[in-house]
Amino acid sequence: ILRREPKVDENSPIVASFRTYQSLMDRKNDKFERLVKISRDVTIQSKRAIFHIHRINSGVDKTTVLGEADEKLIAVREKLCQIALELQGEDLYQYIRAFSPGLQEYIEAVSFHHYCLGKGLVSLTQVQTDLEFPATEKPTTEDGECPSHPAVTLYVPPIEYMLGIADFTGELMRLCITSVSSGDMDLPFQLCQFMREVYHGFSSFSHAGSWELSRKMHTLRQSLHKVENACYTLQVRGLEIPKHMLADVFSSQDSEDTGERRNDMS
Amino acid sequence: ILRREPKVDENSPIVASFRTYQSLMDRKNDKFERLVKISRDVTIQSKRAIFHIHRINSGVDKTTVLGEADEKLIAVREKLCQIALELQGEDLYQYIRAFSPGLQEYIEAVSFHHYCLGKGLVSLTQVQTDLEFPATEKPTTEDGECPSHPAVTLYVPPIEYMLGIADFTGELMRLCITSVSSGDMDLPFQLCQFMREVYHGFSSFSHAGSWELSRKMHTLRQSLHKVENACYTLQVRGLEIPKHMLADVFSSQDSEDTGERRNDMS
Amino acid sequence: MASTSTQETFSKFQEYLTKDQDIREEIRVSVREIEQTAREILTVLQGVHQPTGCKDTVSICKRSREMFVNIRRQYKELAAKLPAEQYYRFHDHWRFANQRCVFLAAFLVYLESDKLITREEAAELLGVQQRREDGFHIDLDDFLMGLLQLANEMSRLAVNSVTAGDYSRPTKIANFVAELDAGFRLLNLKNDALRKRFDGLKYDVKKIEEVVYDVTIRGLNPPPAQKPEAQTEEQ
Amino acid sequence: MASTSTQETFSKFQEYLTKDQDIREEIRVSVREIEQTAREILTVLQGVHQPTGCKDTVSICKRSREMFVNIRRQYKELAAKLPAEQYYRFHDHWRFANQRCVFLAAFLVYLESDKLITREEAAELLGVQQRREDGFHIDLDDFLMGLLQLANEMSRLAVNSVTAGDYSRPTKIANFVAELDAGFRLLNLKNDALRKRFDGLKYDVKKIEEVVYDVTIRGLNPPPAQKPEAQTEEQ
Amino acid sequence: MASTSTQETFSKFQEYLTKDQDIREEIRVSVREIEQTAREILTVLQGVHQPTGCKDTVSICKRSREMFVNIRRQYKELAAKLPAEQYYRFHDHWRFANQRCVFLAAFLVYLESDKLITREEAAELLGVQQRREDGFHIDLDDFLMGLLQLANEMSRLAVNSVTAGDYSRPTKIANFVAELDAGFRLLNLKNDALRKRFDGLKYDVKKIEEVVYDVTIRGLNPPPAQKPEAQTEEQ
Amino acid sequence: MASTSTQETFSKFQEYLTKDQDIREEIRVSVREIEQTAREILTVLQGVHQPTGCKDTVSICKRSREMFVNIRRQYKELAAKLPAEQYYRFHDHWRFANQRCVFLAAFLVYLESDKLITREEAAELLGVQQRREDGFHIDLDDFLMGLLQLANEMSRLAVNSVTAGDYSRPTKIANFVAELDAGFRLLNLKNDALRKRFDGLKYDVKKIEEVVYDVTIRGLNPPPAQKPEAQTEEQ
Amino acid sequence: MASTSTQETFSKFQEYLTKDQDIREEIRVSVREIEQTAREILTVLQGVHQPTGCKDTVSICKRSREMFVNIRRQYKELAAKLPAEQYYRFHDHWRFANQRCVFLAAFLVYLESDKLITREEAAELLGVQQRREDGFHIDLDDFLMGLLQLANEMSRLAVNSVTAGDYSRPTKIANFVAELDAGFRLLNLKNDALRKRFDGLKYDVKKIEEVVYDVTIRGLNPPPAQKPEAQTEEQ
Amino acid sequence: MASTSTQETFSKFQEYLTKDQDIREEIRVSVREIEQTAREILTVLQGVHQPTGCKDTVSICKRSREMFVNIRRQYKELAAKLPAEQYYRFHDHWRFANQRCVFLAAFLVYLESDKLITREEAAELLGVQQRREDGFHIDLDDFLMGLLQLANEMSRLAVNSVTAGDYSRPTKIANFVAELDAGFRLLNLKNDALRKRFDGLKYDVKKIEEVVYDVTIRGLNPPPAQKPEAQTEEQ
Ligand SMILES: [Mn+2]
Ligand SMILES: [Mn+2]
Repeated sequence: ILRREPKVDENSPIVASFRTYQSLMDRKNDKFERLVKISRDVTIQSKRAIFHIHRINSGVDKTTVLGEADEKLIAVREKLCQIALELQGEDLYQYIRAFSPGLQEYIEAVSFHHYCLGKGLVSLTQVQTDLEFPATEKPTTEDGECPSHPAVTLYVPPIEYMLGIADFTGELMRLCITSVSSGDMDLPFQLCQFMREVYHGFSSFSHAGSWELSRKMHTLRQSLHKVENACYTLQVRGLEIPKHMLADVFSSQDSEDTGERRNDMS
Repeated sequence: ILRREPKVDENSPIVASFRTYQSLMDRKNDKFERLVKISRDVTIQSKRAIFHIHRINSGVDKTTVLGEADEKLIAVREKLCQIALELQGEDLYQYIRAFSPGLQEYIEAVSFHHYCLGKGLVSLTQVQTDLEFPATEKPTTEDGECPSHPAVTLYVPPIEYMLGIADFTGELMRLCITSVSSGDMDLPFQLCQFMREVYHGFSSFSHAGSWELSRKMHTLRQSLHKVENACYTLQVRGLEIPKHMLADVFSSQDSEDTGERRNDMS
Repeated sequence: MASTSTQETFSKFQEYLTKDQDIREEIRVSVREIEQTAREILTVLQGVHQPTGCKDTVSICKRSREMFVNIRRQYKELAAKLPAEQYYRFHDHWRFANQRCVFLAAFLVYLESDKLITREEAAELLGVQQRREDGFHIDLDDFLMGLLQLANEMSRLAVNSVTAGDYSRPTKIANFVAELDAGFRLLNLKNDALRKRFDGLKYDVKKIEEVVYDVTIRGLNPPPAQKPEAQTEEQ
Repeated sequence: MASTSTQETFSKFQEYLTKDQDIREEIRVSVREIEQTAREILTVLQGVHQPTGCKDTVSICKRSREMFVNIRRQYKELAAKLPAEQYYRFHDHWRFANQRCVFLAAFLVYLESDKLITREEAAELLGVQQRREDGFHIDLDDFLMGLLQLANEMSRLAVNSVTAGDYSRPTKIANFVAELDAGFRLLNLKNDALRKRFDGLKYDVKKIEEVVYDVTIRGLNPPPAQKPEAQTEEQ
Repeated sequence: MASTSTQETFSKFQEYLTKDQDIREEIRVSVREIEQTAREILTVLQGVHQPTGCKDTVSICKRSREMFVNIRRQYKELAAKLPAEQYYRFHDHWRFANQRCVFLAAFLVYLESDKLITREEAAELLGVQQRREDGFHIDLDDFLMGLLQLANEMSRLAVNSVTAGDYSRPTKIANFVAELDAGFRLLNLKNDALRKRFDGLKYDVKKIEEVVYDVTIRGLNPPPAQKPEAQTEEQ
Repeated sequence: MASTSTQETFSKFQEYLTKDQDIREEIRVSVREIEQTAREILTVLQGVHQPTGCKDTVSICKRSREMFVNIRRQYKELAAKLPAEQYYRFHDHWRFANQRCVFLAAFLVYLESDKLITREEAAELLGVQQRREDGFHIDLDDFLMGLLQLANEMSRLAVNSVTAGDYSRPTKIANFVAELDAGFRLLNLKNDALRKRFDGLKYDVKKIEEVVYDVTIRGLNPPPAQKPEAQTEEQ
Repeated sequence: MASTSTQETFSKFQEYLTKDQDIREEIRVSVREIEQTAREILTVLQGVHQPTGCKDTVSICKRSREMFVNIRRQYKELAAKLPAEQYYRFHDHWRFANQRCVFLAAFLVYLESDKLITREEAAELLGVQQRREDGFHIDLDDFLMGLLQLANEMSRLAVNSVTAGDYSRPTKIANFVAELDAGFRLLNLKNDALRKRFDGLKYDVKKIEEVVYDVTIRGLNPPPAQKPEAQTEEQ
Repeated sequence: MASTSTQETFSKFQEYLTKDQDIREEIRVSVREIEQTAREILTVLQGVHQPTGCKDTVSICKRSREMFVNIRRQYKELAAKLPAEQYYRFHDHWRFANQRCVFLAAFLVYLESDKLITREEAAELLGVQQRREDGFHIDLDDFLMGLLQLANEMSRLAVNSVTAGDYSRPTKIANFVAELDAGFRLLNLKNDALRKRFDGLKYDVKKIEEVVYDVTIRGLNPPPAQKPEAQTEEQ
């Protein structure tokens, strides 16, 4: 074997071009890493917002809870703004795998919040509008995380929106079971009806293209069954006693307890 | 179904205790997240150090390259110091899954560096010593990442060390193939011998307890076969011409090219 | 064949592995004993689901509380086998046993006092440390898993109490589990085993509420004003 | 059944999906055509491995260069089907075709000039944009994958050149590929497909060096002083 | 490079492959259309789960029966694309669509008549042949899979009927599914997908029995005196 | 190519392999027959879930007990095909059939006598040996799996008894299954399929308790005064 | 339980299933026999890799050609078991056997004549129909898979020819496989098993080229002046 | 809760289970020891891959043969722990250890004598019975797996022998492995692990043939004139 001296020298055009490739590649990988990190934060914070919203059934004032959740979502949007800034002038699909989990969890949280405010299914347009960030003139002095930046928008691919919505129905199911046990007579039926709508919506298109969609469709179907079973139980249990007697039971129960009657959610 | 008012009130001892649980849990999860992020940085930076070391075969001065790699490893250790600080007073095994990938990649890099310096297999003791961080008096002004801190040590679980060593042999294999093509007559055989030592070391204990170990043992076996095949080729090709003629071929080749004779690595 | 230093490295590692396996083997033995005692305690405590369980509650609690002496001894033995500060290294070995023992302790405490066990009480009853820093303790997640198992057992108890003719217990259980539920909702859970188990809590709450409903519409539960007394009677 | 707004949401999404599938279908058709042309060009270029390939290099290059007209037209058609700034949304559809076409272009350029193709030259030859910002371009990873395919082909060419009696080409190839290797070593690769393929480059380099060795020990390669001339002769 | 004869041979192969791919593409298009219609029919049929579903059953059946006109047309088109007697060569393309369509047809027939669809009725409703020998038919395994899907839907219907206030339907469903279960138990199934799905049938049976139980224990279903007669009629 | 001795050696191996495959084929045939009879017996026994099942229990038991004659014959045939003492070599072939047959035997014995089948009774009913040493027997794990299948069937029976208007059976079932549960809790199970199935037992227990609850709260079951006696009778 | 009509229907289904399983069992037996003969033929053909293989080629071919009589008989038997035109229903049963037999036939034809087998020759040698319409045939994909197996065997033969001292065979093999490669490159393969196997062809080509190289650089092959003529002869 | 008789029955079951678990624990200990010794023997035998391995073969064989004393003792101990004739009940525990030990024994026998180990020799070397009927033996499938592991080691040995300067060994290895291959081809293997491993054998054969090729083309192996005779002797 010949002892061959490597031909590398910095003046070689090949080396020069690979130096360019190196910096391009490092730039891309670094950006990807930064996006992954922000996305993890988005996921955690969104999850916490969802948990917070679930507290509306535990006697705390609903408006307060939803207001607090809204603040949490505003904080999440600050992180999403960072993502949008990183993606300025980029092809967002190049980095989608980095921030998709966070974005989906945010959509789940925001649609849950929206629904609990009584506004039904949040539209993609609405989600999109929330992610248009106007330019800021001065650096935010408080935490320095969002210094002055131009107007940016985080574009939400429809498929990410839909995957977030699918997850959102899981939270609806949880809300339904909770509301059954807290004695709400109407909300479970409302939720059941809404979930059927979403289910039929999901049934109306082919999931052939997306493994993720068909997996989530499966979960959605199970959630719907749980909700239908809960409504069934409500119905069946409620039938052993005439309606007016039932009302009596409720009102007596109400007065015996704190006397405060919880509002419906929608 | 009875409309039952939730019993939550902030004075309830149950709620009070769950408030404690909440903060404990959030503290743990936040720490876990921080460790995951630092670990990702450690992984990337260690990988870059490894790539850098591989440049020793491309004609750049070996001492320079290894010196540069050492600087990169020092930077990695700063990150590892952050991990150690996070783990102060903790049971490190509680968070091992968060930083294990980074730690293993670092061990891979450091053992590669150590071997290329001609010092053989780095010992766990040596690795451990490098991760004892003395107290710093003043904040490091430059990047502010490592402000003043007490003396801390990042304990390296032996299993993590061994998994890092297993990965390191993959880099040795790459180095061997490269050195064959750059005409080095001795290094491949040295590497082969060293890899056999490591392979026999790995063969001497049971991997029954660790799925990860037996998977890496499989890779190690494949790497060893590649190295043995490379040595075989060297041997077989070298046999068609008497040794002294071969020497002539080399020397003429050397003088025709840059005239600089590369040092062996070990 | 191998250079001395390489050989040394591997033989030291071999030593480490052997020691590791020995510790694990000893831990497994200890944990198996704890599980055995836990099953025995469970069998005693299951007595409360029997038609006569209500009346026997006091004696059932007494018997099972005595059996916790064994649990404490066994946990002491287990803790002694453990290297300092390495609880989580072997966590998987006792995770389920700990959850189960917390459940048993919480069940006992509830039956005795209608109260939720605290981490301190659980630690004392099981003979383990309260804080990680002090040694063998109960991981928070495992403690909470134990409480969720309790909620599930409570829903069974509500059902069986009615079968046994005790119409006041379901309401008390309902209040207790509702509080537990509210507590859990304060937590920010990850998508892990605990979250999944917590989702099941909703069904326990629901089941218990249904029992209370059944009792109420039939006018079987004692008038609310009398509730405190009813509780006193039973204890 | 469904409320109007919910229905609207889903029908809009259905529209989106349909459109998406239509675009993908059109892209698939275009890519298949590109692949077909690529296979044809490859068949022509493979001629250089034949015993007579050395002498025919010029004509082979000429013929295949002409065939790139089709590739350019097909890429233009493909690019036209693409919504702006959504290259990576459909990346998987043309990833392999692009790598293959870069390889072919690089192979052609090498045969013509003994030089490594630049990204600019590749873009021009394939009729795509040089920069992502300007539209349909070649992703850097795919470009590099194409170059690694070239290195593999080079090792075959070194072997077949000798078989065909051309003893000077292997040395030139060796120098070329060594430079390429040095270039790649400057990169910080992740543990991905590119890294795996790059690991294969070492074997190509090794194979080529072995050919050079075989030629050298038999004194078959032209004296080094004459190398520049030898190159001139062949071109 | 290829000799003329080899080239010719392979060109013929390519012709064959192209034809094969073309057929597959056409089949895919047809199957996609069938699936789309099937989804639309399903959406209509799912209406019976709605609170008003009971009263609307007749109109729901009417509407979906009309939609089967499209299914029949689409199956005709699909069958026309198929080379004579190559059903199983392309079986995987339409396996799931066929199962789904059998399920829909069986669901419709049940809603209309409380009866189990026969293979003949299914063939007629879908516009396919009854026997393999005559052309495009429904494979028996796929037919049976469709029936098992029906059983699953039945358990959902039993639940939702009660929610909607129809307390007699669950009993009828229970009888129907018990018959189906007994029928399947006559079969000696291989250890395949069908067997696995059949193992799931017992959960459907159980669920429906529990619904009947819930209705019965509350005295909600029609007086038991009439049940024996009803059964006699059906058996 | 192979030397004569190697060839001879391998020919002997082939003989051995052929014999092994032949035995396995024969075993498969026998097991399939057992499964067929088992399905038929199951169909008969399922009659007890019917509205009229309560009254027919005696005749159902009689008919299915007669069918066990076939099972016994088929097990005899299977045992005869087995080389002496190689039960566990082919265990996987009949594992599930054995579990199923134990379940059927246990179901029958329960229906006849409200008692838990013993291993001896099961062996006798199936026509197999009681002890491993004596030949073809039922592996303990498989026997226990059969009992767990019975518990599951019991929960169905409790539900359907109520539907059929028999309000006393659930209480008897509850006692029976509670005993079974307590029995299983004595066992120190490994973390295997049996353990997993045992974990499911608690759902059956719970379901049955809920049925008893439903019956009790509606005052449908016999007066509690009679319960203690009933228990005495059964034990 | 099942109504008479449902029972009847399912009994008919069972008949159908039994028949299906019987056919499959018979097919399995036939295919196993074909595989056995195929292994025997392979053992004979492997003789050409032996040091003396070159000289024995003629006798090896003769012996193995005779053995194809059995293959033809066995294929006849298999075809006879097949219901008319249901080839693809059972395709998976014989897919691999067919590929293997095509490979053997192609290997034999190459050894005899240095030529690529045609589909017609293969059909004749195996005793199957040439066209799908006429009955049991070899699916094109399977035929092509057989050819790719041949290419792999060729690379082994090139190596072993040299070991045995035959330095001219590798060049002939190189030409043959290059032609095969060019032929395959005409095909527009789907992304399936065939495509994956075709991707492996390039390693065979490369290996053979390296053998030719080794022979050439050592001046072991016949003088190059004769090569052009040799090519002419072969084409 | 459990009635006395049920409790008794289950206590007996627990005894049985405990005994079973104890035996398994003891078996595990024994097998672990065998595996440890096997690893030590392997380390010694691997010495033949070292540059000096060729010369040291005799001493390496001597040392490892002595170590088989331990293996025999350990197998004796293992066999003693086993209830009569329950080999297959615990087969999974020692399956891999047995395969490994057969491989080691076969490796040793080959190094000593260039011959294939027989089942009898293996049984003797490992201290187990030759026939299943006589007690603890080596299952045929495991024996064959051991031989296939040997073939893989042989290909490594061929490579390393050349590196160590022994150019005659590869040819002997090639003959040996070709025989083994022919032997295996006589077997009608099921589609299981053994079959899969056998499919890998061809890569070993190929690798070894390539080593022989490399040595031959460089004229490094002993003069071919002697080969035919050597072959004659062996066949
Ligand atoms: Mn969620
Ligand atoms: Mn690495």
